[in-house]
Amino acid sequence: MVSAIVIIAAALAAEFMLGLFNERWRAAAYGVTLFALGFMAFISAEWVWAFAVYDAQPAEIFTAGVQPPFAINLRMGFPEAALTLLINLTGLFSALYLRRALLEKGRAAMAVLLVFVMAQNGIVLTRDIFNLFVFFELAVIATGGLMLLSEDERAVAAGFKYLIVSQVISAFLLIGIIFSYHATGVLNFDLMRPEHFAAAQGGAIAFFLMFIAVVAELKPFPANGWALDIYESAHPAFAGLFSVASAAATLYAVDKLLVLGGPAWLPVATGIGVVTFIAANLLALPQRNDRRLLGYSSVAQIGLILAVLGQRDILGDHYFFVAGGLIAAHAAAKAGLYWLSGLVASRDIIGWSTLRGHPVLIFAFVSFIALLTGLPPFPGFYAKWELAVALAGSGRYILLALILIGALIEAGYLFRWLGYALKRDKPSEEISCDPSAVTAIIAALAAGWAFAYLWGDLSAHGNILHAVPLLFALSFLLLDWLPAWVKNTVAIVGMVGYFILNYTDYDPLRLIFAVIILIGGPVILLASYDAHGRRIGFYPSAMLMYAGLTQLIGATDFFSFFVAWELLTVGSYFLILRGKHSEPHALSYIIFSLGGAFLILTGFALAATVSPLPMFEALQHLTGETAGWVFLLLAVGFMTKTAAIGLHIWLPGAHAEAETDVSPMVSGILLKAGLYGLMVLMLAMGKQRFYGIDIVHVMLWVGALSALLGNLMAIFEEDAKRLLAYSSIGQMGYALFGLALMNHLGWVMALMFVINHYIYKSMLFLSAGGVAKRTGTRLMYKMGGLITLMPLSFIAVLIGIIAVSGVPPLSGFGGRWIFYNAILSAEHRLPMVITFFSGPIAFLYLFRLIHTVFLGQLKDENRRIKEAPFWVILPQMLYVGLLMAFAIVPGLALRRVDTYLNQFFPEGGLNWEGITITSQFGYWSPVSIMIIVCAIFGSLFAWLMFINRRAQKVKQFNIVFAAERPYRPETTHFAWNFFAPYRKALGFLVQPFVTRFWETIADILHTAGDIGRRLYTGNPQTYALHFLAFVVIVYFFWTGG
Amino acid sequence: MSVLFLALTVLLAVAMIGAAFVAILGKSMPIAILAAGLVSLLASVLFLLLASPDVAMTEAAIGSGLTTFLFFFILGRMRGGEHD
Amino acid sequence: MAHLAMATGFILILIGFYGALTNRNILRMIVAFTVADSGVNLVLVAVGYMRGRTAPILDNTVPAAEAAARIIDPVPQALVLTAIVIGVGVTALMLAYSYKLYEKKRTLDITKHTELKW
Amino acid sequence: MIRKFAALLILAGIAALFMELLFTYQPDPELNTTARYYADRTAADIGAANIVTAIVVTYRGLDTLGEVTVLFLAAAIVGLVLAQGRRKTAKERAVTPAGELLATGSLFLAPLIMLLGVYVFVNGHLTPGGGFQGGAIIASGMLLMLLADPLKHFSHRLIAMVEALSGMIYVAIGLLGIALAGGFLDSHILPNGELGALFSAGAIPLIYALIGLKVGAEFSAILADLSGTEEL
Repeated sequence: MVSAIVIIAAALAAEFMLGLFNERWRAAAYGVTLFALGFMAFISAEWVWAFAVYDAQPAEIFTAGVQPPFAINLRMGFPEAALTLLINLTGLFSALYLRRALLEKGRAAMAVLLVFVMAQNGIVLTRDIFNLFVFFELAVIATGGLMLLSEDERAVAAGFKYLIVSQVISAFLLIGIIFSYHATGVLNFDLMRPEHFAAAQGGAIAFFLMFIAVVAELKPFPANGWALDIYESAHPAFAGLFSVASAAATLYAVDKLLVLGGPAWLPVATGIGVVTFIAANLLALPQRNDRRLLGYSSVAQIGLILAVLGQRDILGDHYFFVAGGLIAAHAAAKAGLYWLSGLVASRDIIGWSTLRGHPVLIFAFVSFIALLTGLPPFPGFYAKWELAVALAGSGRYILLALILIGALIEAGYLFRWLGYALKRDKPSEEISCDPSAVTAIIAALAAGWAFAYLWGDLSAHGNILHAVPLLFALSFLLLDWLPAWVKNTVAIVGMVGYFILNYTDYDPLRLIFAVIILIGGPVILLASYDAHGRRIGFYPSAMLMYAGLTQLIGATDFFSFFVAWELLTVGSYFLILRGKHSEPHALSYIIFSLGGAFLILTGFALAATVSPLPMFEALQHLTGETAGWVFLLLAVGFMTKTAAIGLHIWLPGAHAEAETDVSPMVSGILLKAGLYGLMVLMLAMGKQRFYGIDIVHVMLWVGALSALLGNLMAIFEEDAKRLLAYSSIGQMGYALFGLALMNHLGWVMALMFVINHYIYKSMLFLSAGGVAKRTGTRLMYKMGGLITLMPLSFIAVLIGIIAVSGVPPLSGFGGRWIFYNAILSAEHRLPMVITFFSGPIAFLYLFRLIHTVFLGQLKDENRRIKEAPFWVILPQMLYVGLLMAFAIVPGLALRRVDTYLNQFFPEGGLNWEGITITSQFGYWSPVSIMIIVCAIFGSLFAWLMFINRRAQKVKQFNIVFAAERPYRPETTHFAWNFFAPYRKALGFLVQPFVTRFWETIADILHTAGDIGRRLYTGNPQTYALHFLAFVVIVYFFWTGG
Repeated sequence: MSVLFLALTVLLAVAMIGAAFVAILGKSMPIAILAAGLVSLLASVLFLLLASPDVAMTEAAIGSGLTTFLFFFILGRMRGGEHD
Repeated sequence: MAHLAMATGFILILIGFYGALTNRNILRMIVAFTVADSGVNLVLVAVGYMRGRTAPILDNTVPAAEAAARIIDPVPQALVLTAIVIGVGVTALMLAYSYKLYEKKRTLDITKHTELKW
Repeated sequence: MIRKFAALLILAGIAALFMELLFTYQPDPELNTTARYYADRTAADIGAANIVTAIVVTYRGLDTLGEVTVLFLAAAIVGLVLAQGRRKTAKERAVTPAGELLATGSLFLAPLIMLLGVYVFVNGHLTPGGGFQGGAIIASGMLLMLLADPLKHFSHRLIAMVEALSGMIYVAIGLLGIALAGGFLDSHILPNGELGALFSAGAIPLIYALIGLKVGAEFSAILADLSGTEEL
């Protein structure tokens, strides 16, 4: 193997050699540059290979033939090898990307690039603190020089600012080094010991200076204004290199220093890191410039990793796994994003929509965002998990909370950006598809996925990428060039096939969910046959969601449950985002979902540290205060997904704006994930008290209020799909209420709702979608009289509302019947009454679906419309059949669940005899009800036909206005604001308090970010002052604390 | 001997601080540059007293000599440019 | 004496920083930094100084055998040599940049070169 | 005004920090481990009379290589900065011709100065001074030539060649150290010789000469670039 010093020697030799080249032989000089970088990468790769495969020992490299500390030595161990490989490869691809700029500027620029990469290698490899200083200075100067590659005129000023600040920093570093030398008698990392610094007078402060100067190179808040200017104005290829290589090398230098300083310095690193992470993310919120946004994000990520370095005392064996995972994710993502920004002409983040139409680039963009936000299967996800477990296990809750808050803010602006790119109008400028740039981006993309696989393989929890459902979903990425109907068939066959192979493994509770997901999913997918073309991106997203759902019900440990939870969240996000106007709604969906996911992560982390058992048993064994916390965190997390009142504001928009076949998926199926989580949680943990408060009782109230308010909000809606969406909030409220009753019947009712809600909500969303598709609007007062034109849709809606409203004979009544039984056996009167009243309210809005849409007069503009497309009608008819069947034999599904629930709630079970079902309060005979109702209806109908047989059709002549044209014509429509009287009475209940609350929080964060960023005045003197103030503040904190 | 040394050191220190103030507060740029060069030069004398002849030589040749020239070159270029 | 030199060094650093942070003129900032650099070098050399010893050069008066008892610490001197050279490199670079900035806006006022911010 | 006040306030904090360093500082009574090793072993191991030189060139040779690279980098970047948007009118700029005295004087003096530079760096292992100081002196010789005739055709090409070759040989010598002696930049690839002689201390004189040439070339390049006499 080649000695590591050759990396440095090769770079130096190459850069000196460039001086021999005539200015005109630029191509040759460029070749030498690439060769040198490639050779450097090769040496690192060779070492990585040796460590990974042959378990090689770390190599010490002595210079001058003298032992350290008397001469400078280097070390090549596994971390060094990995980091130098990362640096050199990034350098190589940046050089490739920079081809045009380098050829234009000539050999001097190439030499500077080589020095930059070499210096970062040196920072990683050296074991001598003064040598570290030399390499730092080289890196600083080279950075200043590489700023000149930019086409941005302001880059010179940015480079100058950096030089100014680094002058101040290096003064501190030098003083720190010399006093450290004085205190310890050596300059060598391995021979300086924490004891030395502690023993010598002024030793601690010497270390402090050295430490703070190196940390300053990590751009900590607020001493980072210069870095942001560099990120914004540098050539994107260099900005990527700067973000990746400098960060990786400097972080490793900090790591080396932390070993010298001893454990007392770990909290300092953590504090600086976490403050930087949160502050930088906050300041990034109001950013519109893509590169500056990335700059803030880089600063934040590096802060996070610094905080992780400060946690090495608790991370133990996971230290390199976590820190390395974050570095790897940051590297692939930041390099990739900066490189992408080079292709985009506009500097406003909205301009990134120009990437649309380039599936590979969009996929790269999505992958990079996922890498940054730590979504599975990327390394950041594994790191997030291990970090959370370690933090929770050692009681560092506040730190964990801070990190998660920061991460949520970060997700906020990153997903906003993604939404812009995927949804905003495409600008006229096309992207510049420079082949060398695209090569570099694809390399970053490949690296990101390779890291994902690698970290999965290293993880103790198994590789996420080995899960069959996920692989099935990902395979649609490769199939995306096929026509939609082929992919649809593959999807349906795959899902049904998976069910057939696996259904025996599920217990009755899981089986219900499995049927809804894996059989119910394909039924909705039938509607997708209606789509034409390729429908790029639909199947990967949808299948990702289904994969997540499938893995969720199959998960038996915390980790895989959480993986599945995140997968289904991400998949459904992309699915929702596909709607025409769904960009803001998808954003609020993903933010609420990730917030909920973070609560779940915290809860799991708390529980996982207590017990190594599988999830269900571990939850069962929790006791005391921890149990209360875990229960609360998980319950709130899951209720975010079920859109319980207070956490519901994402739902109406997300469900209503989604595509016709997507709405039923996210409403009928996805919402069940939250219920499933709640069920597992409550089965395992039962009733938990949190500081004396009975959480389940609170949930009962939440359920009742969700039912009431969800339904109330629905009655005032004019938009058919929004109406249905609000109705979902109410329905989920019922289910939550049932679960929170914590008795047998309550649970049967909740499960009944799971099934019923899937069926009728899917059906109604499909009908509403079909109608909206034909009429071109979702506003109900613009419809009317469609019964003759769309009879099948009418039938579906009619059956649907009968089922929802819980009147006999359909299965909704069964739910209601069980509900009445359940509340009779429980003691909570008030929430019960509230829930009880929600029923009639539900009828009010459901009535409008029939009355306003299908009855009344036909609008002129709607005269020519046809029935909804066949493929949209087909599943609806299936549902009609299913509802009928379920109405007659509810025992089909419920009986086994009822038995299953006996082991948890032995009392109050139902009695299934023949065709009647008996509870302690009475009996229900679905078949006789059906017969009676049909008989009554049949005779009424016959009688009506009889007395109306001579009825004459009246010509339509509707005078709406006499002389004046009203300002808003719709106000004269009878169906507009149909429930105005009720609004007068109950309107105060549906004031958007909750929406306003969350909006205020968002506003406060934005404003804080906007004010905070004024800190960066653009004047290097201010930046230098920031650094000095940073030193003083940390110094006083450190001496005071 | 030692007293003389000390006195010389004090004198140098005072002179350096004085020159440093001139360098940052002085009205005219050339004088400021020269004052900074003087600080460097006096520092190199101090280095000699501190038994560091190598450093003294370097500081004199590079720190005070070359650097001052660099400043004047740039100043000259800017002056030349002003009339363009 | 080491203390005296060190104190002078620290004072020079502070003066230099103050000048660099408060003067709007770019050239003046760079001048101030060279003052601070001299201060840093002074501090470094002062740390290695030992009273009553000679320069770390072996000759007839300081034979190799007695060196350990006669010479001062050579390491800080070696470091300062490096620091001085690096310092002049950075100064040259800053000067070049300042010229470039001047060329663009015809002013050396640093507050006029702050388009990048926030 | 606020800025000055803030600067004063923050610098007062820094001053407090420095004061703590100053008042806790106690000079070592004896040489510490590292320094003692150098004092005891340099003469025998390296054969250089000037211990600082031994440290700079051999023990901490990697630093010095880095240092040379800093200057190389500075020269390259200064060239890049000033090359950007270089104005063509520079030639038309009024250049005050140097006085007769300076012109002839420099013709006579420059070679002497350069010779002095060479002397300084080849004796670096014996007396104070070395590659950097020598290089600076060489550069001042060039400076004199520049001053004498500002528009002199200043051969960038030659400077670049000298710089590149000396740099490459330097690295090559370093690598030879791995092959022939104990490690990168080990000066034992040549015999130590007799302490105090010109040709002693292994490869140190050679390395210092290369450093001198390289540093001289780099400084000259920077000076030439900044003075504005570069080829147009």
